[in-house]
Amino acid sequence: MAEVRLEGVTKSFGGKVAVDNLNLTVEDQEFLTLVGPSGCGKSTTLRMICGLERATEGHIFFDGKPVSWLPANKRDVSMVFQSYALYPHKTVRQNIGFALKMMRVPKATISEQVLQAARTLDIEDLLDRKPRELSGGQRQRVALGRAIVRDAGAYLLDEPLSNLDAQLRVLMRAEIKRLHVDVARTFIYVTHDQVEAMTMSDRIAVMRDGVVQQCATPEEIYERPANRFVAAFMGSPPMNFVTGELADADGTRTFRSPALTVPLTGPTPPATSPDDRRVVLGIRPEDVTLSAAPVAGHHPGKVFVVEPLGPDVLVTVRIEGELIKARVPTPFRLGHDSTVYVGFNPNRLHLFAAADGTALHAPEREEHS
Amino acid sequence: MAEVRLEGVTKSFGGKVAVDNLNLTVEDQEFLTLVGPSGCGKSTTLRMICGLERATEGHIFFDGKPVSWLPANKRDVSMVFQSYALYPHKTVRQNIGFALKMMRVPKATISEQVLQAARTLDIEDLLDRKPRELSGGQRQRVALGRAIVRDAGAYLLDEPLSNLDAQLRVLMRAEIKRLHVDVARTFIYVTHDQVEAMTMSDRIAVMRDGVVQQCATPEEIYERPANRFVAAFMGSPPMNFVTGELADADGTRTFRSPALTVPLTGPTPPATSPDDRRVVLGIRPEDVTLSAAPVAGHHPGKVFVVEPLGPDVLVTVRIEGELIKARVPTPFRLGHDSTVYVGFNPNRLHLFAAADGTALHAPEREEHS
Amino acid sequence: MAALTGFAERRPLGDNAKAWALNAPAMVVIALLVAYPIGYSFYVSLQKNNLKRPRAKRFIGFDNYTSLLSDHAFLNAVKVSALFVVVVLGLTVVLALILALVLNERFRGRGLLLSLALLPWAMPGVVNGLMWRTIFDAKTGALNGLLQQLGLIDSYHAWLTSGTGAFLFTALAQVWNTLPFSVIILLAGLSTIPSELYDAATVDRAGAWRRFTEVTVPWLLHPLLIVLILETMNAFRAFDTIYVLTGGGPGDATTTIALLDVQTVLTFTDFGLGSAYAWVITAITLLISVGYIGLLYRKGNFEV
Amino acid sequence: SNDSSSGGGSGDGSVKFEGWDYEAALVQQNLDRFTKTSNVKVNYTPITSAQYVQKVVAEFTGGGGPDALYVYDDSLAAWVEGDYLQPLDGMAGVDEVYDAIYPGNAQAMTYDGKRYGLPYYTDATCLTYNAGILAQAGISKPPASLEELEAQALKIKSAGLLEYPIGLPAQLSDTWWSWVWALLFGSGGNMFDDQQNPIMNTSDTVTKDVFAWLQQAATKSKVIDPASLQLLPVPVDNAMKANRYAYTIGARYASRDYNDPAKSKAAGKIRMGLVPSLDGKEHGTVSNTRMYGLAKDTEVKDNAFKLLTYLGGYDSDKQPYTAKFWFLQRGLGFAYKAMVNDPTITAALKKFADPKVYTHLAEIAKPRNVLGVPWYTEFETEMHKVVQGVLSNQTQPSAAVASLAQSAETLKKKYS
Amino acid sequence: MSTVVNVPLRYRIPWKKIVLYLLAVGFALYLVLPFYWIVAMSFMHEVDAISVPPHWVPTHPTLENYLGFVRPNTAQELVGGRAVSETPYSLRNSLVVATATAVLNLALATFAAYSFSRLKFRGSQVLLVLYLLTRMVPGIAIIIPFYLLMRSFGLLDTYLALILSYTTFALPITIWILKDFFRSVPRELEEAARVDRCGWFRTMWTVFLPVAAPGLVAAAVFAFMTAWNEFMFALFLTSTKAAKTIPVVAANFATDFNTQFTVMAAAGVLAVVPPLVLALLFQRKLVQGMAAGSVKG
Ligand SMILES: Nc1ncnc2c1ncn2[C@@H]1O[C@H](COP(=O)(O)OP(=O)(O)OP(=O)(O)O)[C@@H](O)[C@H]1O
Ligand SMILES: Nc1ncnc2c1ncn2[C@@H]1O[C@H](COP(=O)(O)OP(=O)(O)OP(=O)(O)O)[C@@H](O)[C@H]1O
Ligand SMILES: [Mg+2]
Ligand SMILES: [Mg+2]
Repeated sequence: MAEVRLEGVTKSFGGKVAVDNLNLTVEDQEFLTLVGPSGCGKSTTLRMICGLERATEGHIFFDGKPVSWLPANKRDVSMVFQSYALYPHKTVRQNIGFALKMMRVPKATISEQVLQAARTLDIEDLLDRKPRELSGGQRQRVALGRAIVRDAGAYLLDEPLSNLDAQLRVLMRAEIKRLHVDVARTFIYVTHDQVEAMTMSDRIAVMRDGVVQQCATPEEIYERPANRFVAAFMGSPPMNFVTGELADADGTRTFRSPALTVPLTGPTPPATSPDDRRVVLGIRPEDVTLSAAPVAGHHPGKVFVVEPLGPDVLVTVRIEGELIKARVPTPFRLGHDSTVYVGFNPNRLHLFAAADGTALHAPEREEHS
Repeated sequence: MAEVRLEGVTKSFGGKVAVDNLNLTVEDQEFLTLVGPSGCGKSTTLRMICGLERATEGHIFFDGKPVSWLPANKRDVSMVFQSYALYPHKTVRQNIGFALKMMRVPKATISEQVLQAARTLDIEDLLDRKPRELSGGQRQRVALGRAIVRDAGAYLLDEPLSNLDAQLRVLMRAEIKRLHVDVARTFIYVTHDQVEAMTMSDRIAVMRDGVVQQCATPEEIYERPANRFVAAFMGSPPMNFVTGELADADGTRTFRSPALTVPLTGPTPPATSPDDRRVVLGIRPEDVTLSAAPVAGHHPGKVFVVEPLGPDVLVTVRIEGELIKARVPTPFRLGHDSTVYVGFNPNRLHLFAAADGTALHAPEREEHS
Repeated sequence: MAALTGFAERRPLGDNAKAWALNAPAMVVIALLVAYPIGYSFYVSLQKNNLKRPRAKRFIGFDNYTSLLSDHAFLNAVKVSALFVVVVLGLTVVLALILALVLNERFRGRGLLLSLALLPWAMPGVVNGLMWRTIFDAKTGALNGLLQQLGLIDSYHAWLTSGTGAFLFTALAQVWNTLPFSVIILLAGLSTIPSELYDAATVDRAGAWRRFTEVTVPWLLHPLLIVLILETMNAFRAFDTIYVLTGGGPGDATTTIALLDVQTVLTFTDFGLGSAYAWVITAITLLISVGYIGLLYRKGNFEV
Repeated sequence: SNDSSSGGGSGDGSVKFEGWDYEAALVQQNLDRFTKTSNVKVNYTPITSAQYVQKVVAEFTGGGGPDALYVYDDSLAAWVEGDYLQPLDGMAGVDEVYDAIYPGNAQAMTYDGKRYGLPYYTDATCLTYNAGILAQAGISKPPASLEELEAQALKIKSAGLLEYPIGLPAQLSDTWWSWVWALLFGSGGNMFDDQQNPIMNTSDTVTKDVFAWLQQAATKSKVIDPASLQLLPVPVDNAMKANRYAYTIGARYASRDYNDPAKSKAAGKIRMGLVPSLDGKEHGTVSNTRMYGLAKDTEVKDNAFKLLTYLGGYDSDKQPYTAKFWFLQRGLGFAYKAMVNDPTITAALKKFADPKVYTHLAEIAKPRNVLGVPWYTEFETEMHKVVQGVLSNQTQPSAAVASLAQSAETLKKKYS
Repeated sequence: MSTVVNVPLRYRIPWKKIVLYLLAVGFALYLVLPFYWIVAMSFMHEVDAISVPPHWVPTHPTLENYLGFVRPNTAQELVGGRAVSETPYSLRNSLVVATATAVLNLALATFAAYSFSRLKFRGSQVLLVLYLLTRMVPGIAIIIPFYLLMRSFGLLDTYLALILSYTTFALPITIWILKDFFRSVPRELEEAARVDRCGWFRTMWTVFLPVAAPGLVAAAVFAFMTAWNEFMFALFLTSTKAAKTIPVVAANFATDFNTQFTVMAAAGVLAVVPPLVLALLFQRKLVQGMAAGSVKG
């Protein structure tokens, strides 16, 4: 199985709408990641796809065939539950092998496959324990093991790595990707980890309050966010936003706010009404440069906070009431309240409508390598 | 309350040792973060401090007073459970206010404080729901709210942000830090998020298999890891390790492996026996530089994998069988299999004994700002 | 380290002490109220003790028990009881399980059905006995009336006059009567099963039956254990219904040990022998219960 | 409370009185009258009849027994042996009473030569038949012999009036089956000799012959309802009232209800007859006796005896007040020979029975002669099972009597 | 959107619902028909109750059988008149005794059951079997000594005698029932409460027991019913309307001489009503899920 299509799917829990008229097509063999703030409806969407929750409205199709009335056990999907949902009465081994047993896989094959999955997940020596006797991360790995050990038409993974340490997460990420390639099936993945989303996905769907905001490739999402919400959501530390208006000065389009005046290059939308002129300028911290010495076009500011992030330093600079974050390489040698000159990479500026946040302008697509 | 001291604390679960002879002192008002791979005993340590688990051996002291026999409800600690442990029959409001009610705080105060905590956690409109009607992240926030709403001698937080999105996590992190400053109490924090560990902690204790490997400030841990394990564990992507031996060539100490020859500066330990000579060279990806053109002292290699990380690019280079990761700024324009020249920042080299992984050499401490 | 224990605070009770302390109230009440009667009844079982001949009372050791081995009525009663237990237990457990599963679903009228399921329990035994008597009555019984009106029988039957008939109909009445207990216990057991386990199992491609065997049954083993023990106990002691419906007849067809016991104690006032019967019943049910426990306890003994 | 000491008087001379719960409200009414006239308070507790014996036994064993109480004739021996009761010999008016009642009743209240009770009520077992049905089948006279009974029944059966003309309560129960004893005594037989040795398979052949007849009637000519095996007295009564049986054998007392138009569709058609015998000439029947007894340990002996006299003896007018009361109220049989001459009694009696037959039955009735053995109840129970076997053709008459004799011997040994 | 609606969606026949309702109806009939017969009889005259063929619906309905319980005059006319007048008292007695038994049972059993579900202690299995053992000796064997015991306590014919005896009957089983339900309360909940500064008792009261509610209700129902329909001990231990329970009184309607089916049926119906009402009130608790959404993992 293959293509998963949601058409106008809505789910409400007694009045409260959790997923709102969702239209989404996940291509065959695609790796789609769902991201969005806590409570935006990601898990609910997965549960509907998998058949555990019936959509209040709309329909779900697998390979063009409607499955709305198909119970979960006939849908041929595999899922990692956000809450694990391990069988407390079964050992780890039985937990992982359960689906295989249900699929009448021969015993020997099961135990072999379980062992292999356990090895991958580094829980080989826990196989005879009950879930009760495991640590949080170990439980999560069992939950993951249960989903990946079997063959399924689609794999739905709901934050499968949230409780793992960075190292393990990197390993597991690689394993999941490898599985994706090996089995060549559709994967729908929920995560809060942006690195995960960026590195693993073919496409990312950003949700907010039950509505998909943008569904595109990771680069697209990062570089050309459809609206201010997506821009703010993806990227950590998040993009800097400054509210201001468009002005035409000296023949060039300029962004002007009490604190900043930034000339804009490239095509910008025609601003006709005063409302249209109210815009938000966005720039990612890594596109902000700092220099101790004055540079033409740079804005003077004061160092407000310095946060070391290991390889980089996150510097918050105050420019007349606006706080701008810059991510600069270690070492950064200026102290609190020192004056610093802030520059914006002119090719990396974003513009959003102040009213509804839709993107007006985004950097040109860059060619990598 | 204040200083938490663990003396020779061991916990075994029917033979399996989860925490092994742990000696750790958390200073009054300190923010200590426990990190370590999944299953290394972090939760168990918290649970012992809190009084939910009795140490098999050793003793725990609060402000010098032994509390080993004191039940949890008399220890005056607050805790976020890794598994949330929300009261299923109570609403969110009652869940959060429960401890206050137990402490006989007046009703009005309770409802005010609960409301304020809920506002902080952005779950204000969920106050009258029951836990089963919440999303994963929402449940986690309730669990967090329950712990922070009350006053306690020590706050134990077991991965309180693992299921939150990046944005919220940043906000919550700030809130927890602010709370730490406001209440001026001891915080013990468990996390898998290195950024969290690095930015929030006064000190970080790195655990492995129930044993503390190093307990020091974030900078110290990052820059001068006590052993190879800590070095590998902290930092993502992790440090590059190359096994080889020490040689004295041309009067300078040199690290030599089949693939690499790296001259070492600064004091290195005297290598007397052949065993002592077997060492591991460590270097973090951000201290690796790549250039398309040959540079003196750089090693030629082939580009193996290129992974965009948003602001940076992670490039894996193959140098005669060794894989070295480099983290370089975007854009990186070389494709797969292109030849690239790899340089190591000589001031940022680490050396570990091959036998047991203890650090032999670490970069000099740098002065920031 | 030894010095540390010196200034350790008051040690809380260990699990052992705590457990016994927690059991103390129940144990005291039970010991106070039934230890003496139980001990006394065992003592009596070692006596020749018929109230009709109080002067002939004397201690005879295990003679009452040994006499059972050659007691035709007793041996037959054991057979009848065993069969009765098997039939009643089998029917009860299967029906109760199905009903509990039905009640565990959401549907309109669930509350009503649940209350109805408790109904047979609330009926005093005498009323219950009389109810069944009027239903099975050969001359005016409702069952006869119903079956005839449905055209299933031509004329009224005397359902309880053949050995098998009496046995089966008595068992049916008994099942109706003991169903509620099992239903309630199983239903409450079902309600403890987290629904996410069913979600997980469904996703793991388990159909309804496999979900039942793989999730429901393991969680129900302990409630089932109680049901088995108690229903076995009940079936072994079934008296009211049998007595009212058949009096143990025709012939010996429905004379269970319990009936024999009650008859021996209350009608024949032979306390010695009656107590011995009672202790044999005790021993048998205990043995069976221990068997159940050995079979199911460990399997169902997991923590969430 | 009411159980401060054995014997149970509460200090004010009040009498603790227990009985099975038949018409407890009427009993209370009668006791109130006694209290009014005698100034003796009575503390009356009715006990569920099915458990009466057991509870009284428990009370006596525990030491909280009543002062005066109802006693079944078949419990008498055990209760005397158990030291619950005291003899009434020599107490005022007792001899008078014993002289005035039917010898069968007097015999039933006597154990080991001592007198232990004053009569509560008594009944004799008779043949009850539905004259209406008999008439429909062209039968005018009730049967005198068993052969005749079977023939008449067959006639009714072949006339298509009833499938099974004869109904008998033959479900196992812990009360006695009067109809078996009635059939035996009716033909002049007995199961035991005067020393309570079983004779049913030796010197006395009546038992076997009666069993043979029963088997014949139940399984060959099929005139006895096979459903009898699941019938207790009440359903048999109901069937009689509904014209569904032509004959039954039971207490005289039942006819009152059968002939009560408010309760019975057969009202006015039910007649009483002598128990048919094997030869049709000899007649007899069995009687039962319920009595009032006096507890051995009573502390209010005088008052209790006063109560006993009021209930079971003569009042100041030399009249058995309570016995009359019960007959008039509920038709309970009486032990006093002279009562039948009382016009009010006769008038009441005529409503449901022929006084001549009624009286004749009382005169020829005798109690079971094994009531005094300790194993009587066990034997009775065993006998029920055997008779069930006979009725359902699973036991042959000869085997049946042999097994009865065997049981009697075994029980005897057990209690020796 | 209109295209979405027009997509031919394979609608499945809801077999599950159909089977469910069929079973529900089947069980309802099985459970209620015998009882219905009692109810119908209770509204009939004696003659109609034994008619052939039976009247499923009373042809000459009457309230007489019920009115007797409140109007003693009619009662006098009836066989078993005294029992009729005792019925209302006995209902009260039964309610008091059964409720008290249920409460006392829960109170005692909760502690013991907790120890079996949470603590590892030596002898736990033996103790469990011992509890059962006390329940395995048939009542018939202990009724006389029990009677003697109660008599020596001076408790005959009091509520307390009944409550105590039923408590001992129900206690072992209640412990068994509760220990299972306690076991399925996640330990973390209790721990959270401890951290939230609850002592053991408070933890039990505010967190543990509410979460284990279905089990408590099941156990309470069990204890209640045990007390509600027990006959033998009630018969022996009581003698007046001060403590007689409904089964004892109901038995009075069936004597050797006469059985008032219809009055008895009415008494039976009355006896069934209070527990049924209670059941309706508590049924929600019984089927509520236990710890949904409270712990992860
Ligand atoms: N009840 C138990 N019985 C047996 N082993 C246990 C039990 N609880 C924990 N363990 C084991 O003890 C070790 C430490 O567990 P702990 O929960 O402290 O890990 P952790 O550091 O919190 O891991 P994670 O990051 O995955 O939550 C693990 O290996 C775990 O399997
Ligand atoms: N059973 C329920 N009853 C009522 N509301 C519910 C229920 N389940 C979920 N919700 C609500 O629906 C919304 C979406 O929930 P969902 O679990 O899909 O969020 P999510 O995107 O997975 O969030 P998270 O990242 O926190 O897990 C949430 O606001 C949640 O409160
Ligand atoms: Mg979720
Ligand atoms: Mg943990």
